[in-house]
Amino acid sequence: MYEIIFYLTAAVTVLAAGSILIVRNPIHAALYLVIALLALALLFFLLGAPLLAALQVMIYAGAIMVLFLFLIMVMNLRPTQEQLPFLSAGWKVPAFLALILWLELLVLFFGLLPEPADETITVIEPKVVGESLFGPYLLVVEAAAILLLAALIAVLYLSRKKRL
Amino acid sequence: MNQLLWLIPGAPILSALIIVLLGGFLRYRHIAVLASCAAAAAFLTVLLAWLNGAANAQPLQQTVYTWVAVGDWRPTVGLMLDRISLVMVSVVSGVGLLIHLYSIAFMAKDNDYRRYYFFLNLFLGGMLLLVLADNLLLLYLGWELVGLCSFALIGFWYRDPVRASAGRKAFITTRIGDLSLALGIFLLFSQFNTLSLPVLFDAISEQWQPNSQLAAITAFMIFAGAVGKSAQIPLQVWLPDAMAGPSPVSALIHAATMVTAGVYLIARMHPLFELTPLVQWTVAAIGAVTILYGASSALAQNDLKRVLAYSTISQIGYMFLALGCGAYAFALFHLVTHAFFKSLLFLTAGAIIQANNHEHDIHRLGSHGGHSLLMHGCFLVGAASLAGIPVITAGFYSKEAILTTVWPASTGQLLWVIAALGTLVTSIYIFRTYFLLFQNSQKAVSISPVNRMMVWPLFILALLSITAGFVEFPAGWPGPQLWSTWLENEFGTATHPPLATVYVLQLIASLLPLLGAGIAFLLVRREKTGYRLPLSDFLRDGWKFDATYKIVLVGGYFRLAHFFKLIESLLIDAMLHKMTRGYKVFATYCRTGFEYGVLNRGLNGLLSGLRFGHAQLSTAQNGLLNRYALMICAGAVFLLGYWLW
Amino acid sequence: MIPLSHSLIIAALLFTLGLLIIMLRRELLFILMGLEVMFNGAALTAIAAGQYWTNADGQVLTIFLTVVTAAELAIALILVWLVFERLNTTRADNLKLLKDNIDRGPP
Amino acid sequence: MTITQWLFAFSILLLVLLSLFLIAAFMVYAERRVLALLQDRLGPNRAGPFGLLQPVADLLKLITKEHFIPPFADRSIYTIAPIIVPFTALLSFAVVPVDDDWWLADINIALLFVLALSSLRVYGIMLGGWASNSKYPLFGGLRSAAQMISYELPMGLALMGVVMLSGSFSLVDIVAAQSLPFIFLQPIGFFIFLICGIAETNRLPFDLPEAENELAAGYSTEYGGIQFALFFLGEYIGVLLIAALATVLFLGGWHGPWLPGVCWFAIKMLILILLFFWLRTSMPRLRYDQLMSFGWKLLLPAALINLMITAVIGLFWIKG
Repeated sequence: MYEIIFYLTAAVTVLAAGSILIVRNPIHAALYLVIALLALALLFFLLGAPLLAALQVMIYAGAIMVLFLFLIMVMNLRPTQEQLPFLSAGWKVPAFLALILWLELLVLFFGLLPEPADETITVIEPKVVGESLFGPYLLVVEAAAILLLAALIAVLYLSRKKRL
Repeated sequence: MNQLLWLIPGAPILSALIIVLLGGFLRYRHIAVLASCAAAAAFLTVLLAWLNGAANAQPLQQTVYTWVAVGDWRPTVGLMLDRISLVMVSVVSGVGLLIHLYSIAFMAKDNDYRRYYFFLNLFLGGMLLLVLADNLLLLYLGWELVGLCSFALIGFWYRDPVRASAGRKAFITTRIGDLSLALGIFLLFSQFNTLSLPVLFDAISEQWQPNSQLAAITAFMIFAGAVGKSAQIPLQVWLPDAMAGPSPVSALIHAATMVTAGVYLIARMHPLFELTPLVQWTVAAIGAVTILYGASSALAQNDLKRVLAYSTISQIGYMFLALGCGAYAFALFHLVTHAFFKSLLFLTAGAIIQANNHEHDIHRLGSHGGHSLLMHGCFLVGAASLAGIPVITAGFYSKEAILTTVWPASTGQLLWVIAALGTLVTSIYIFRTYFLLFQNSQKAVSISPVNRMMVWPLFILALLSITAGFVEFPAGWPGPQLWSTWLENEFGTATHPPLATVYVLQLIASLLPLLGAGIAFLLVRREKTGYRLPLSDFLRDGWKFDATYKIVLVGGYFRLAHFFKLIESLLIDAMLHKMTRGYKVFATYCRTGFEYGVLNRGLNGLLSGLRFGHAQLSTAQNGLLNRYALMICAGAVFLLGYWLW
Repeated sequence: MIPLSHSLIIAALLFTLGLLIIMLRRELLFILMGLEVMFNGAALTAIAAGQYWTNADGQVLTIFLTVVTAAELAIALILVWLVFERLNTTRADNLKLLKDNIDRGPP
Repeated sequence: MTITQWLFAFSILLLVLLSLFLIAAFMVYAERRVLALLQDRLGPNRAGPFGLLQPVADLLKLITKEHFIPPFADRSIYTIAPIIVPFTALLSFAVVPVDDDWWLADINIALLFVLALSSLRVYGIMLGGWASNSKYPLFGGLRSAAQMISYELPMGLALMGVVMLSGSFSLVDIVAAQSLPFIFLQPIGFFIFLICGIAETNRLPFDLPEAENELAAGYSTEYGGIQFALFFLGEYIGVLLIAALATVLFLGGWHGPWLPGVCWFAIKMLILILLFFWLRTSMPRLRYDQLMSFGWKLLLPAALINLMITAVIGLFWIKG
């Protein structure tokens, strides 16, 4: 049961991500991405990271992708006239390269990892993550905060009507 | 004491942070005092370390922070204070403190003081981090930090496009060296899986055979990094232009501390270099060539600060020469004395230039800011020390030590001759400058007097330029040799030739500066009557290195692309069409389909090859995002494949 | 239950898919989406590896990844908007004002 | 699990779903009656005794209407969008504890789950507005997106105060921790949550996405029949959810003397729902820039300060 859900979700994730490659309408692409992200959140949950699953939905799907959609709506982009990748001539080389890269990654992963002895999923509680965040990684949290602030200021500056 | 170690780089960095974050609330005076206090805190901590016996005990160590722990790889912010770094830390923090004090008065009229002090403090912190780091990763961080600060301070008056481009030039030129250093570090990491210096040294001496190829490559990579930072041939072109920055910056970064980082790096990595005599010899050879290059170029300069810049290049050449001959202790010794007398010269020059309303030409500098005698004295002390006037100056002792140890090295006689020639030329150019500056000092009235605050650092530095040499008397002299015995544990003793030879060499070497001063006196006299040195244009432009680089490197790429394009169009238009047509006619005439196919296809293949070359070169920057992504992907595929395979 | 390698295969697949999107699509927004997919492939790797060693670090890393993505996307989106405002297009192919023109010779 | 257990679970789920739909439907009726009462008129009173069958009549009317998709709309998204709104709200009810041991699921990230789902809600409205492919719905969708992003932030921050006090994300644990209802410990948090909740459900005074006199009917302009009903129902289930959450998080959930827990829960919710009705009659709609600056310049700092004070007090008082 558990495995079925996992592999189904994984298939949904990959298919949805793959759909971005072939759709014309940016809104549809964004929605496929949202689906992929939601499925990924479920994968996180199944892998035993409930906090990250919730954060994935809240931040990625709930905030970032809404921004994305918002922008597309404001620009009122209609389906692109661009030739779909599979119709245009130059899709073979990138696809081939990507395939090779994937295979190489697989070789890399399988070369590096011994299969674990016990394969039970341990759920890592939000509390543990929080303690790790505000314990050894406190400095990085601060840095992330500064990064966000910097991004905020940058966006405010860029979106002003009259720039310096 | 171990727990206080973080304070040495930490105090300047913290103060830099305060200045950049809260500086808007502070006045000039507060910022300047805060920055100076931070430098003083670092210096006092170093003093404390001395008092607590850092000089003779085990190295002090402190692990401040662990970046991340992945398996057994844990890069740390770990500090280590052994004798090598103690030397560097003392010089950097001491000279840094003096220059901070000097800057208080020097920068008082500049509006961008906040940026200035931020970068000055950040630089000090980065430099201290560099020399204290106990692993190469942190060292590299400090290395980049000082590079960044150097860039920002050279282009400090960035509204002048020349100065801004000087900053960029310095950054880009040193970046070539930095890249090489990074590659060297990667190599070391890939071989030993660690970057911690003590562990690395043990591993190097255990696992690598002397003269092994890998060791040579790694040592060469690191050496190239040092070359970039220390402005040696062929990456020296940035330093003369770096004089666009404020004078205290030139004194601190481009004379006393940052440019010597390369010397420190090689001294620090000496177990690696000792494995590869070839690279060691290269270090010495580059050093020797640079001595001549810098000294001869300085001879023809008219800009006071450029004289000093070329002089710095040449003096660091001495350090490299010493490093290449295995006399690490003497390289550091010269580094110390050079830091004193060169910053003295720079600060004096800065004061004089400021007093003359930012006039740089030595022929026209006349006013000495109301402290004529003092300026005169300081510059004379600095010049004498730089030239190495025997017995009384610090420069003599350090240079003498280097010259003596060069002799027994491989091809040492040749190197010695070059270095001795360098000594002569050094003496000529610096006394030429001195005579031009001070012989007719009454010709201009003082425009703005030199601030009293700027005088004290000069005074201290002048004192040090005289006395710092007395810790190490030359071989065979009846004086103490504290320096080399103190650093014996780190480097081992340097060899020197038999005493009889030593005395002869020393006699020659100590007569050369005096001779040089005499020649300079005559030269200045003739120069006043309009005489110019032969080749002076060539020398003034620093052996035309800039122009050559521009033609060879920048032009080369474009030339190549042009070449492909030209050949393609030439072949298509002029020859190939006709030729193909001719062959076609010929082929149809002969009715031999075989030839038609072979020739046509062959030529077409050649053609498309050329066209491909042109297209690839010219589309390397075609601005197409997808193409860039494709290239990145291809690179990733290739590298990963190579690595896996 | 689920072997680590399977998660990693999916992660690698997501990563390469994202890369493929970046390489093939010509609209800036699609390229950004490809970037997102790549980020998420990396995030899945981190989480799967973190669970494998029962270590919270993987999740922490993913949180930082999310933060970085958020910052990056905020700026990227506003830039896309500015480009759209200025040039009235979001096709990446039209944005090559900075390309080097070899016919002009060395700078 | 055996078949019987599955069947049992499904029937329970079905029951909960049905009852939620029913409650929401009768809320519509109740609101109309209360509004009429407050405005001194009668309201719907013809269908059945006191007009109690009015929701049934409405439902019949909406179902029997033609299922119409405008030719210029994006068909698939147009169809999916209305389903998202009630769906996300209904899902959230899975983690709301009604009584001591009455809940469908107790997951340790329940609060985050609710927040995540409420952040997904915006998709329904945004996409509905966009897929209609006409002017006013698009504006409605854009407005709601901006509004929901802006108000989600203070809402989440206000809830973190509760999390700090109870030390858990699980709603069951949060209720259990409230021997003293958190409204006394977190009054600012409660108000911020309530205001944001109203904004999230697009009710007056924050109903700019569907403002009748500016945007026709906002995102739902092009919708009709059962799809319109879904939007409509979604809004009311959202109100129900906010009331339930406020009860659970701030008012002590099922805690209360004498009466059984469910009754207390229902009473508290009822009071909150009446409050929502009352607000609708008496508050004017905000202007859009007022809405934005209210959210970013007042609610967000207030929520942050509230969080900081809670953290400081919690650190020194509760621990030390």
